[in-house]
Amino acid sequence: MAQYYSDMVMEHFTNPRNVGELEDADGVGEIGNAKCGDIMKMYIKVKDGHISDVKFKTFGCGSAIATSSIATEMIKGKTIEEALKLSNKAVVEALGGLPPHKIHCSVLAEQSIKAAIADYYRRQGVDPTPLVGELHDPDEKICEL
Amino acid sequence: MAQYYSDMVMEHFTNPRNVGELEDADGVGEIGNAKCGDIMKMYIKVKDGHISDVKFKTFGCGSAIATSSIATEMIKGKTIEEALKLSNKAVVEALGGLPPHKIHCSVLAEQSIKAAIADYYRRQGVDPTPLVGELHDPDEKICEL
Amino acid sequence: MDRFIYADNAATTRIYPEVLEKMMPFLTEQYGNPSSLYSFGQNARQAIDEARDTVAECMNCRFDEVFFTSGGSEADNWAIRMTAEALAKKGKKHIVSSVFEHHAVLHTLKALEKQGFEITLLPVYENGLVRVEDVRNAIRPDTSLVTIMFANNEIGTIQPIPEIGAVCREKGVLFHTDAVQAVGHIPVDFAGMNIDMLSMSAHKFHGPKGVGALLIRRGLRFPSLIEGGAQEKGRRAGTENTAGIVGLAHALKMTCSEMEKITPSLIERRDRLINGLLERVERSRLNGDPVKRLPGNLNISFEGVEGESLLLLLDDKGICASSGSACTSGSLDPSHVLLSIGLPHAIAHGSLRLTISGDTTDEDVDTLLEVIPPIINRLRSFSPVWEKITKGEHYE
Amino acid sequence: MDRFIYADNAATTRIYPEVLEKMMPFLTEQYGNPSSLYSFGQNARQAIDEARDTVAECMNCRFDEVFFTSGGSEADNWAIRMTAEALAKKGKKHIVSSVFEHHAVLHTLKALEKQGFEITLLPVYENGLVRVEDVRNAIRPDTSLVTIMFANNEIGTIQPIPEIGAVCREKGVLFHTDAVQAVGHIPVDFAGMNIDMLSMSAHKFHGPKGVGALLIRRGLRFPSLIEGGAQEKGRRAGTENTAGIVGLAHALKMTCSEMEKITPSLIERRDRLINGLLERVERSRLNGDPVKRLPGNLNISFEGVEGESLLLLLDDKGICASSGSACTSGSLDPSHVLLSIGLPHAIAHGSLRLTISGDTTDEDVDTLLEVIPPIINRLRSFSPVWEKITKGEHYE
Ligand SMILES: Cc1ncc(COP(=O)(O)O)c(C=O)c1O
Ligand SMILES: Cc1ncc(COP(=O)(O)O)c(C=O)c1O
Repeated sequence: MAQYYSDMVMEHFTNPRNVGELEDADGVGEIGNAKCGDIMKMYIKVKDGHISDVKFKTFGCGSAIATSSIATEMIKGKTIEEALKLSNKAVVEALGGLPPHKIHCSVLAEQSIKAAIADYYRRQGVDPTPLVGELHDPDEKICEL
Repeated sequence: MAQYYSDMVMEHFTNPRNVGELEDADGVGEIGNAKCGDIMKMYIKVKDGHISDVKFKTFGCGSAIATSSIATEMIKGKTIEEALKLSNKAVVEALGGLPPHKIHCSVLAEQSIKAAIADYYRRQGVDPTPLVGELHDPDEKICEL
Repeated sequence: MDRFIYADNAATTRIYPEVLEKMMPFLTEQYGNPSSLYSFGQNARQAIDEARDTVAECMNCRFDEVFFTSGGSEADNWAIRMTAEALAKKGKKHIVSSVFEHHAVLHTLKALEKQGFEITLLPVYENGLVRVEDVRNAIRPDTSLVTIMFANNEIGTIQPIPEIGAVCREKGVLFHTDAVQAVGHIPVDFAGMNIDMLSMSAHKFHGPKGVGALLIRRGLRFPSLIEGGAQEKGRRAGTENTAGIVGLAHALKMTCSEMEKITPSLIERRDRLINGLLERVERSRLNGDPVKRLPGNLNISFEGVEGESLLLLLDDKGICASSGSACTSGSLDPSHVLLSIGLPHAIAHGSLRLTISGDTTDEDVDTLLEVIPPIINRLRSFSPVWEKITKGEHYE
Repeated sequence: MDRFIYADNAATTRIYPEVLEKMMPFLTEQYGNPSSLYSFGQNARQAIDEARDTVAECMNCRFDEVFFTSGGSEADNWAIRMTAEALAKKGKKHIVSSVFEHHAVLHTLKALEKQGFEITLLPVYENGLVRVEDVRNAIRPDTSLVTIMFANNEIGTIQPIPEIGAVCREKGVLFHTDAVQAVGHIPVDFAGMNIDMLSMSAHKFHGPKGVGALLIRRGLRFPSLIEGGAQEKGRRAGTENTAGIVGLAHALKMTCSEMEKITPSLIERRDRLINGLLERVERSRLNGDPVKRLPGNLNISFEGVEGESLLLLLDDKGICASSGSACTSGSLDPSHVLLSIGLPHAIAHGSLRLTISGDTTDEDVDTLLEVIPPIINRLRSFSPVWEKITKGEHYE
C-alpha cells in the first residue's frame, strides 16, 4: 500500500514517543495556533544540564505529531546546548523526509523545544534570548491569523 | 454492425440500378459540379410519353449514388408528367431517410431528372421552362464554386 | 488492517462491475473512431448515440442537450467562462454565485474577476443553504449568469435549485448548476427545475473517472472551451472517449433507477452515524442542515482534534474518509466550505466527512461508531487544544 | 465481409492488451481518488507519479513538465489559447502557424482572431512541408507563439521541428508543436528539439481515448484552461483519470520501445502500397512528401472518384480507411490539408488515406493492392467525371 508519508513518519505518528505532560516540568514551551491547525507543547525536565525527561502534546496533522515525537527522542538525555542545536532539518532527515508543504511542522518542533528551554531559563532567572535566540512561530508566516 | 446510412441506401449504393449511359438517349441532364464533389448525369429514352428507359452516371458520395439509383427506378416506365412530379422528398422517403447534410443529394437526383426531361423537350423543339420549371443545382448553394 | 470501509464516496466511487462490462467492448475490440464512416466506427457512434439517449432520459432533457466532457471541472469551466465571455459582449459582466461552491466554479470566477468581471458570492448561513431571496436581490441589470451548486460536496446540503431557477427565468438571467454531487444521488430534473446548464461527473456515481457532461438548454449558444473537430455537434472537440461515455450513461441509469430503493436505508444509516457520533463524542457538532442534505453525507466537527491525523488513524483501521482540515487540502486554510457556515478555523480543522453509499452496511456503521470515538479520545488525550478546552480556556 | 483490415490508425488505434491490463486495477478495485490522503488513494497517486516518470523518460522531459489532459484537442487549446492570452498582456498579439494544422489548432486560432489576435498561417507547398525560413520571416516583434504540427494527420508529412524550434529560441518566441500524430510513431525528443510545449493523445499510440498530455517547459507559466482543484500542480483541475493516465504511459512506453524494430517494415509496407497503387491505378498521385512522412501513412488521390463512396465500398470489403472528401468530414469542402498542398477540389474529393500499424501484415498489403484498384475502376465506370477525363474535357 502506498502512503502519503514515509514509513518513519507513520511509525512515529501511530506510536508517538513521549506523549503526555510532565506535571513537574522545569520548562514548558508552546508554539503554533489552533486557528492554523497546529499547536505543539513541549514539557522538559532538566537535571545536571541535561534534558532528563521530555513529553509533548500536539494538535495537528500527522507530520506535526511525528515531528514532535522524533524531536523528543532526539533531545532526551542530551545537554541543553545539544538540544538547542537540534535543527528542523535534522528532524526532517531523521524522519526520512517530509512532503514540501509539511516542512513547517519540523520548524514547529524545533521552535517548541527552544520555547521550553527558554521557559526553563526564565524560571532560573536567566534571560533566555542570548542563549536561545528569537523564537518564531512558522504558522505566523503561512497562516493568516 | 452499425451503418452510417440506412439499409436501403446501402442496398442502392452497393447494387445501383440502371447504371451506365444510353447511347441513343432522347434526353440527357447533368447537375452538380466536380469541385463540390457531386455530379449526376441522367439519360432517358422516351416512348409514347413514357420514360421507357433511364440510366445514370454519378460522381459523388454514397447517398448521391443511392439517390440516383432509386430515382431512376421510381421514374422508369412512368409518364413524363409523373416523372416531373418526382420530388426529392419522395426519394428520401423511398430510401428510408438520409442524414441531414445529405438531403441535397436527393435534390440533385430530382433536378438531374428534370434536366434530362428539359433536354428531351428542347430536342423536340419545345421550350422546357413552362413544363419543367427553373432548374437549380443544390451545390451552388452549399459549395463555394 | 481490520476491515475496509470506504466512506469517501463524495471523493469518488467504485465503478459498478456492470458499468465496466458495458465499457469493455470499447476498450478492446470496438476501438473504432466514432467519427469514422465505416461500420466499425459507426458501432462506436451508435453506442454514443444510445448513451446520449440514456442520459437524456435519466436527466429529463433532450438528447441534443447533452454534451460529453472530460468531467465536472471541464463542464463547470466551460459553462461559466464561455457564457460569461459571450454575454460580456452584450455589456453583462456580473455573475452571481455562492461562497461555498467547488473550486472548479470559484477559481473560474476568480479568473474572470481578473479579466474585469464582477462577482457576487452569496452567503450560505449556518445551515449551508443559499437563500432564494438573496439570489433575487443580487441580480442586477448587468447580471449574465447565476451559478449555484445543486448539493455541496463537503457538507452535502441541497440547495433550492428549482426556486433559484425560477427567479433566474423571471429575471432573464442564465442559470447554471454544478450538480456533480447530486446526479445519481438525488432526483435531478433538468427540464423541470428551470436549469439552463448543468454539470455532472461520472466517477461520482459509480462511473469512470475522466468523463462528465454539460447539459445545455436547447437554443442556448456560446463558444466552445475546447475547439477543434466536429464532435458533440461542433461544441466540444476531441475524439470521443467512447468507453467513458458508455460508462457514464450506464452508471447514471443504474444509480438513478436504484435511487428510490436505496435512499431510505442510506438516510437511516447516515442518521444513525450522525446521532451515534454526536452521542458518543462530546463537543462534536453536525455541519450543514440535518435534513436538506445528501442521503449519504455527514460532516461532523470534533473540537480539539485535527482532521488529517484523524484521517490517518482511520486509514490505519481500514477506513477511508475525508476532512476539511487545511492539511488535507494542500492549502493552509481549512475548507472554505466550513468557514462559510461560520465555523471557527480551529473547529473547521477538526472536521470529518463520511460519505456512504449503497455498499455501506449496517455492520460498517457499527464499526464506524465503534472505531471513531476512541480515536478522537486518543488524539484529544495529547491535544493541547483539548487541554485548553477542558480547562475552559479560549483557544480559537 | 472478407477479412478485417484496419488501415485507419491515424484516426485511432487499438488499445494494446498489455496497456488495458495495466489500466484494469484502476477500473476495478483501485478506484481511490489520487488526491485522498489514505493509502487507498495514495495507491492511485503513486500510479500517476510512475506514469509521469514514464512519460518523462520516453519524451526526454522532466516529470514536472508533464501535465495530463483529456486528449490532444484540450492540450492544443490550452497551450495556444492560454499562452496567447498571457502574452497579449505584454502587447504580443501575433501568432504564427501553418495552413494545414489540425482543427484543434486552427479553430482555436480562429477564436483568438475574433478576439483581436493576428494570425499568420504559413504555406506548406506541394510537398506538405513548412519552410524554416518562412517561420523566421513571419516572426515579428509582437509575435508571442509559433505553433506548427510535428506530423500532419492526413498526409503524414514530418515538419522540421528542431529547426523551427531553434529559430523560435533565437527570436525569443514560444514554440508549441501538436505532436499528436508523431508521438509513439517517430522519435520525439522534447528537450532536444527546442520545444516549449507539446501536445499528445494516447489513443493515437495504442492507448485509451480521452486522455492526453501537454508537456510544458519548466519555468513556463500561463493560466489554466480548466480551473479548479489542485490536481496537476494546480494547472489542470479535475479528478485524475487514473486508468487513462496509466494507460497513456504504458502505451507510450510500448510504442516507443517497439518503434525502432517495427519502423523499417512499416516503411517497406507503406512504400509497397504506394508504389503498388500508383502502378495499378492510372491517374493517381501520392499526396505529401514521399520520404519525410510518417512510416505508416499514405495518401493517394484517384481522379474521377469521390472518396466517400470509395470508403463505403472498402468498408464492404472489411477495410477501414479514411478520405479527405468533403462528404466524410461533415463539412462541404474537401480537406483543408489537401487544398493546402495545391490539390484542385475535384481531386481532393477523391483521396484515400491508409494508415497502417505494426499489426498490418504483408497479406494485408496484398489484399489492399488487390481490392482497391477494381473498386476504383468500378466507381470510375459510372463516374461522369471520369468520362470527361477520358474524353480530355476540363472537369475541375
Ligand atoms: C494532429 C492532431 N492534432 C490533434 C488531434 C486531436 O486529438 P484528440 O482527438 O485526441 O483530442 C488529432 C486527432 O484527432 C490530430 O491528428
Ligand atoms: C461539487 C463538485 N463540482 C465539481 C467537481 C469536479 O469534478 P471532477 O473532479 O470530475 O472534474 C467535484 C468533484 O471533484 C465536485 O464535488
